[in-house]
Amino acid sequence: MGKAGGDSRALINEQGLRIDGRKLDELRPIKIEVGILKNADGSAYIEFGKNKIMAAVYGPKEVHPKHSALPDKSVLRCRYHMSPFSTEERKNPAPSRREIEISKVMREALEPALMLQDYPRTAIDVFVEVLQSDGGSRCAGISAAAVALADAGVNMRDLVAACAAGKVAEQVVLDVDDTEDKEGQADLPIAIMPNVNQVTLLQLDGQLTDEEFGKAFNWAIEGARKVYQLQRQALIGRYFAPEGNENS
Amino acid sequence: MGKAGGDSRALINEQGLRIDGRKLDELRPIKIEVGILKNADGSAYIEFGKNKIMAAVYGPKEVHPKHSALPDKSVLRCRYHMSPFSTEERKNPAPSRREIEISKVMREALEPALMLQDYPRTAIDVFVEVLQSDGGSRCAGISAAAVALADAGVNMRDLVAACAAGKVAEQVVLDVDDTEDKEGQADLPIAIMPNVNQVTLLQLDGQLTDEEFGKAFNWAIEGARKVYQLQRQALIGRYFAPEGNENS
Amino acid sequence: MGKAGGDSRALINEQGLRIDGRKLDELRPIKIEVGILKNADGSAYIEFGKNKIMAAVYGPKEVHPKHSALPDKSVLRCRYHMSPFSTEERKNPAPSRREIEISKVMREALEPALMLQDYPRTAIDVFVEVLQSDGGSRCAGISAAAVALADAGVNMRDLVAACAAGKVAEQVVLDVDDTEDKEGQADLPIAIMPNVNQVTLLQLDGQLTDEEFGKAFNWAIEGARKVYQLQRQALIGRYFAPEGNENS
Amino acid sequence: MSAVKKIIVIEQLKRNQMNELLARGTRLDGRGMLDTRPMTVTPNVIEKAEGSSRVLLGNTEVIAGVKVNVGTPFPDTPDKGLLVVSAEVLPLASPYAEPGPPDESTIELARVTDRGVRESGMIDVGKLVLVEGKHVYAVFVDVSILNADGNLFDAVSAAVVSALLTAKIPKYEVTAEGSITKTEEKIPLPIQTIPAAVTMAKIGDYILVDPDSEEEAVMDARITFVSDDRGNICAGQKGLGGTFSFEQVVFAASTAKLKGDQIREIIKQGVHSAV
Amino acid sequence: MSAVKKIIVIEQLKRNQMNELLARGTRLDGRGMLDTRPMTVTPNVIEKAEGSSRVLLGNTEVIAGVKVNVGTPFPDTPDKGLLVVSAEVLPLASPYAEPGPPDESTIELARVTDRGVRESGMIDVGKLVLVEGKHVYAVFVDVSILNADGNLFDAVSAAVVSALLTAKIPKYEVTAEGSITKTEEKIPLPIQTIPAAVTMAKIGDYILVDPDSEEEAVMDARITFVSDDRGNICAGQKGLGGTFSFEQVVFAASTAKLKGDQIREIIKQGVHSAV
Amino acid sequence: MSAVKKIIVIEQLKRNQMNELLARGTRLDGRGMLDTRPMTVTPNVIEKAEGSSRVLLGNTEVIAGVKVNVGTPFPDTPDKGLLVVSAEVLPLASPYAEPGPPDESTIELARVTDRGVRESGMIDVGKLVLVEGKHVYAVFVDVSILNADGNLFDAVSAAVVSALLTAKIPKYEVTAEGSITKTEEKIPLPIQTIPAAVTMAKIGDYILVDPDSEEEAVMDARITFVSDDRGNICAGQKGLGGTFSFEQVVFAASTAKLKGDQIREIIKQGVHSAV
Repeated sequence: MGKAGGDSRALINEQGLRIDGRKLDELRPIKIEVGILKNADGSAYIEFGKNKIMAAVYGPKEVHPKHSALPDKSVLRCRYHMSPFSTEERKNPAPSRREIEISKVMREALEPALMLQDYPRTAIDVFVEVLQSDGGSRCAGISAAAVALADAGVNMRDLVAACAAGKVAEQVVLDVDDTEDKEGQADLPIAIMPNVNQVTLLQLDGQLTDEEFGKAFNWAIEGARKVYQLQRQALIGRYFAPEGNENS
Repeated sequence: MGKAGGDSRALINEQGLRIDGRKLDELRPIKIEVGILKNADGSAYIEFGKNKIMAAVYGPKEVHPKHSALPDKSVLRCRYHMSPFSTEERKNPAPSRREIEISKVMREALEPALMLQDYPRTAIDVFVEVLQSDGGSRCAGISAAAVALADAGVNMRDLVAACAAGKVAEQVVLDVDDTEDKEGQADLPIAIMPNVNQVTLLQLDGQLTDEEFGKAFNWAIEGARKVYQLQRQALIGRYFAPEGNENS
Repeated sequence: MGKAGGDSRALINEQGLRIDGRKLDELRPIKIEVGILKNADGSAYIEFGKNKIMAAVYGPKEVHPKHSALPDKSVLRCRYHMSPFSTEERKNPAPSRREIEISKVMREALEPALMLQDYPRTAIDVFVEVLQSDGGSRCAGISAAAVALADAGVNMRDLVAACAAGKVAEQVVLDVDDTEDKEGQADLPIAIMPNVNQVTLLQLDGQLTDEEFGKAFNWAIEGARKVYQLQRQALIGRYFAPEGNENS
Repeated sequence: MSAVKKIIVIEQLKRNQMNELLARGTRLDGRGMLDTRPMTVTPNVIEKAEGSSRVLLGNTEVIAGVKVNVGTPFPDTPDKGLLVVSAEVLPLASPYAEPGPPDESTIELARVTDRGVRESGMIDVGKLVLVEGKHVYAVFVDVSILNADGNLFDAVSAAVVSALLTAKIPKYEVTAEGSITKTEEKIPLPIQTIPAAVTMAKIGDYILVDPDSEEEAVMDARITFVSDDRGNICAGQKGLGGTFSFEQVVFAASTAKLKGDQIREIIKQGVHSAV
Repeated sequence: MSAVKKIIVIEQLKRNQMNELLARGTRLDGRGMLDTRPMTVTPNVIEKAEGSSRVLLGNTEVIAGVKVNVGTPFPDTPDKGLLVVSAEVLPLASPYAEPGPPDESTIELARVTDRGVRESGMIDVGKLVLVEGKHVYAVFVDVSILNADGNLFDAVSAAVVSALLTAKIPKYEVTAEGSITKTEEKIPLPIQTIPAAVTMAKIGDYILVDPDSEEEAVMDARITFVSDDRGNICAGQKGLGGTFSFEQVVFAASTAKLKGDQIREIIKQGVHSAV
Repeated sequence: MSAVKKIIVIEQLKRNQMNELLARGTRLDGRGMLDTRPMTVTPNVIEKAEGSSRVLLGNTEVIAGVKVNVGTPFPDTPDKGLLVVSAEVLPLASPYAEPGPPDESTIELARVTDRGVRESGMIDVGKLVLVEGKHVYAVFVDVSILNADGNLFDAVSAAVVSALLTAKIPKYEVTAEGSITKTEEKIPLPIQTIPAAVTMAKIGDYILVDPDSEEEAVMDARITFVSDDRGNICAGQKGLGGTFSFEQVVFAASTAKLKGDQIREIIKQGVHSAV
């Protein structure tokens, strides 16, 4: 949202199409793969537009130091991190304030879906590595992390699926990419538990009227539901494919 | 003491008055308030010239990590810190070497007055925050911290009162302010326990002959005694005021 | 090796002598002193060309924190550090990546010679301080550290002696100094246990053919053997001198 | 025993009591669900700062200070001044605050406050340029939290906004040779709107405006919306490991606009009384 | 139980089994002593980077990315561009990897990789100068290690080398006023040779090429040699608290040259298939 | 058992013994109350440094080194060169010294030493300016403490002062275009006076000059005064959690001047013998 109310020349053309040719309510191409990292207890890889993101889960496992364990449930820990080559300008590998904030909201977006009380005195580590970044990397990362948690066999109430809507050239759009994020007017990333209709992440940057907010919020929910279908397919493909991989 | 022996044009005028109109042995205006922070176990606020400083005490309390506790007395810990907006140029919030040194001498200035052996295996934390700085902030901070310790009900042998004297335009002066500190010739901050006549802090920057040192040292002691009277009044006002606040 | 294959004007003259007048297979002057630091359990000082390096050993001693102790042997810890005034340009006192790497390979070079299993649940600290640096400071530091370990009375299988060979102006040379290191073509520092003929450190920067590698490796071994004789003399002088210092 | 220590020993008893009260539509301190605590805004408390403000929200106390100097713009926004919001929960503020670099909660607090100011367009950063691509005004707003008794988000936001509203910054000028000099003149910042942050807690199924620290100790989730004075929502943030239903999100957004108008009035009065 | 967790519970049984196998000239996974695991090299996997490559070596997986900008040369080498190699063993890669700044092992890994590239003269840094002493190309190669299953040295080296070989960097130009501008044109880096790193483990008295993580768990010492395509050895590093005999060092150096040629071929094929 | 380890096991016995001795006016090592240990000053021990000095004070051993380059003056002192004193208690120096950034005691040590040099006006920093406001000499004095056996303050101060006295720094010149070049010429620093630090311990009611580490282990408080050669006291610092009576402070200040003259003589002789 570098330019609130800013330059909006070509972001939507006369045919109502966006710079990459998408319709206003169209998602970018999405690909999800499950269980590709050998050492992790669970893992997933997502391509979401130009985002390329790896998620890995270790745990439930022993906690060090011991006094940070909880007697009644597992401690969920999260790290969202960008590889130095993932951005236009090289990113310093030390965690930025942005990465620290996203790590926090990501943890809070995943936590409601996990049966942490089933694993007292343990920790579950979720690591999300952005190998290439585009707009919406936090949503893509959350969606990948939820799949990695399922792949690790952690007990879950529901999956968590995430998607953003926003405002570009005075119009509400679904799934804001990098250019739209920088030159557009608003970005509203959310995460939901799709089967219990609960919001687990919500952030907003940029200006929306009440009406626009309602529309963007509903579009983002519908976008997240589509992401959820792809998450399910990826997990089914992994665990119930005709080739017969191991069952969960 | 940026300019030892340096420029001294207008620091003292023909009438023997200083740039803010004070006489050579006159203190700046001082205001002390007690018990204003709700969460702290004890607190005090001091205005000393343009210094605006808050002091808070937490404890005696449990020590973490446990192995840093002492079997025979309480551990006194001190932090002197300047808010970023407290100085002419914005101050980086990370502790500077100067703040680390002042935190140390402040702890050593307060420690002799405390009955630490009454609280074995505990810690007492003293936090001094400079919201606006002027010359003499360490002295003002120590004086506020001593009042906050009394407000917290920590057993004390005596209060600690602090004041500086110095040398400006070849003359000994009491209570050096910011401009006098920067353009003057010497600064001698001290802290005393006023009822037992002991020095708990002494630092010196800048050049003094034996005679000047003796005069400045005595003036600083007298200044500290005046500060002590204001500390007492503030504590009496807090605990024995006609309006009837809670008694200590 | 700033200039691999680079400028080699005067590094070897027409008489086959090097810039400091040495022959190709000649060591720089070396001086070793034992037991000069009063507080350390063992210490040694080495001058190796212009290198001036102090090594100190503390231990075997208790480990903090306790969980970092090993049940079956002592933990060897090493720090290689350069004083800020030891280099041409002032060196930042914080450990550089280079110093961290050298600390690691130095530890691994000394460890094979030590009977660590004789001291379970303890730590042995080796500190190497470069007071003035010249080419070959890691080799000189290892040689000094081995003597300091012997001075501390740590049980050893053998001493460790170190020396580098290299390539300068297309010729293999022994014991590369600072200028030769910067303007030469290769540097091959090694450390050996001279009585059991084992290599405990080997690094290589710069280009060597098979033949050159073999020659440089053999010269470095012979250089290390000469260093070993000086280490022995220093230890004998310390412990069996006619003046009769304490025996080990 | 201090106020915050009491919070810690909140037991099931109190949690039950809180739920019973909430079922009857009221709160421990007698407030209604959508009532904020009294807020006072006192600008210009730090004379050495270019702008400053002390905000009390119930027992929560914070001071914001503005310092301005000349900096280099980011390469991708050569035509914009710099605005940096930082916060520190001072160890004075609570027995749980530790000295040291800001933790994730304080970073979140500063970044959400920053986004509210930035995305509302409160400051016209396009007017803070001296030489495009080279020299711009750099506006630093630092917040010292002196006493933490719940809802730091709204207190910090109000302090930052009122400090910026009352700031008088040195005017810099470009010399003939292209270097920058500080003049004696003081100018206000280019203000375009007044954003207001409103934070709500979810406890069980109830939404409460402006939670105090006793309520924060038992809340399941937190949601903040910032609105401007032109009817827009311009920043939002959900926090903690609980959830909101879709309806609760929409309710929270519209509540934030209503309550935001009240907070904006308090800020304006505080600023007005200071001039 | 994951692959790496199994390593940890390697007991004397396994160590004995490994020694018996080695005595017969073979290894747990059936390889001969001097056999490497299959290596695949896939360049251009990160489009936003100037160059990139993903390398699989058995189950070890790493990605290297190249970013280029303009920097200031070091005072003692005003006539040379900058080349900086960094690596991070991501916490995704193994249960033993911790988030945070690189530890001594990762620093060693990056520095040995850097020396292999630098000392081989792979990049002609003398051609990366824009204005001597003032402006040079700064080439950053960062490696993210995604899965650690032994021999990171050779996998990281191959990824860095193949990313540099395929990089297309923006061409910068010096303007009339002496400042630097980025053009639209993309150019390759000035490549002079292709270095290849070969790492060997010593277990008991045996020398094994390309140890996997089960072998690394029991190895006594490690030695790496980097060779170029002109018959030179150009970097070396012994690691861990074991030793090598003089003969073993010479054997390892010549083995590294032989196996280095094979790895160089794999890199070339990977790069070729990508163009 | 090393010297410092012995200190730790100093028990009540030793403390009693020390008090008995002090009551008779003498000390464990036979010194009178106001006697310093032997001090030797050896300049020019580090040829690569612009100046250097090794000081032995009893068994305390420190080395100071001076490095000079060109820096930018502070905005509020555009007409003054830079002088930066740092110290590190190397882990070699004592079993209690830890590697890592300086702790509060070492910071205090460096800052008190710095103030003694600075406030005495030892170096005429007004003569270290090349282009006012832009380029000045930056003088770094770093002290490595090799063996710590009490009274680091006086040993470090003497090392810093003697290193500065004997330093020969490169002469820099301003070119016609206004840039700075280093010449081959070496010049001394502009010296105005020779400061000397004298530290005293208070044990019970006794004031002892130059405490060793056994005395430091039982001392109640510490006081340092620095004097110049023109009869001024120019820096002072009380340390530790004990106190001094008003009379003791005045006594300590005048003692420091007397003993400071002796130390100044030792420094002068060390410097003289080196030239």
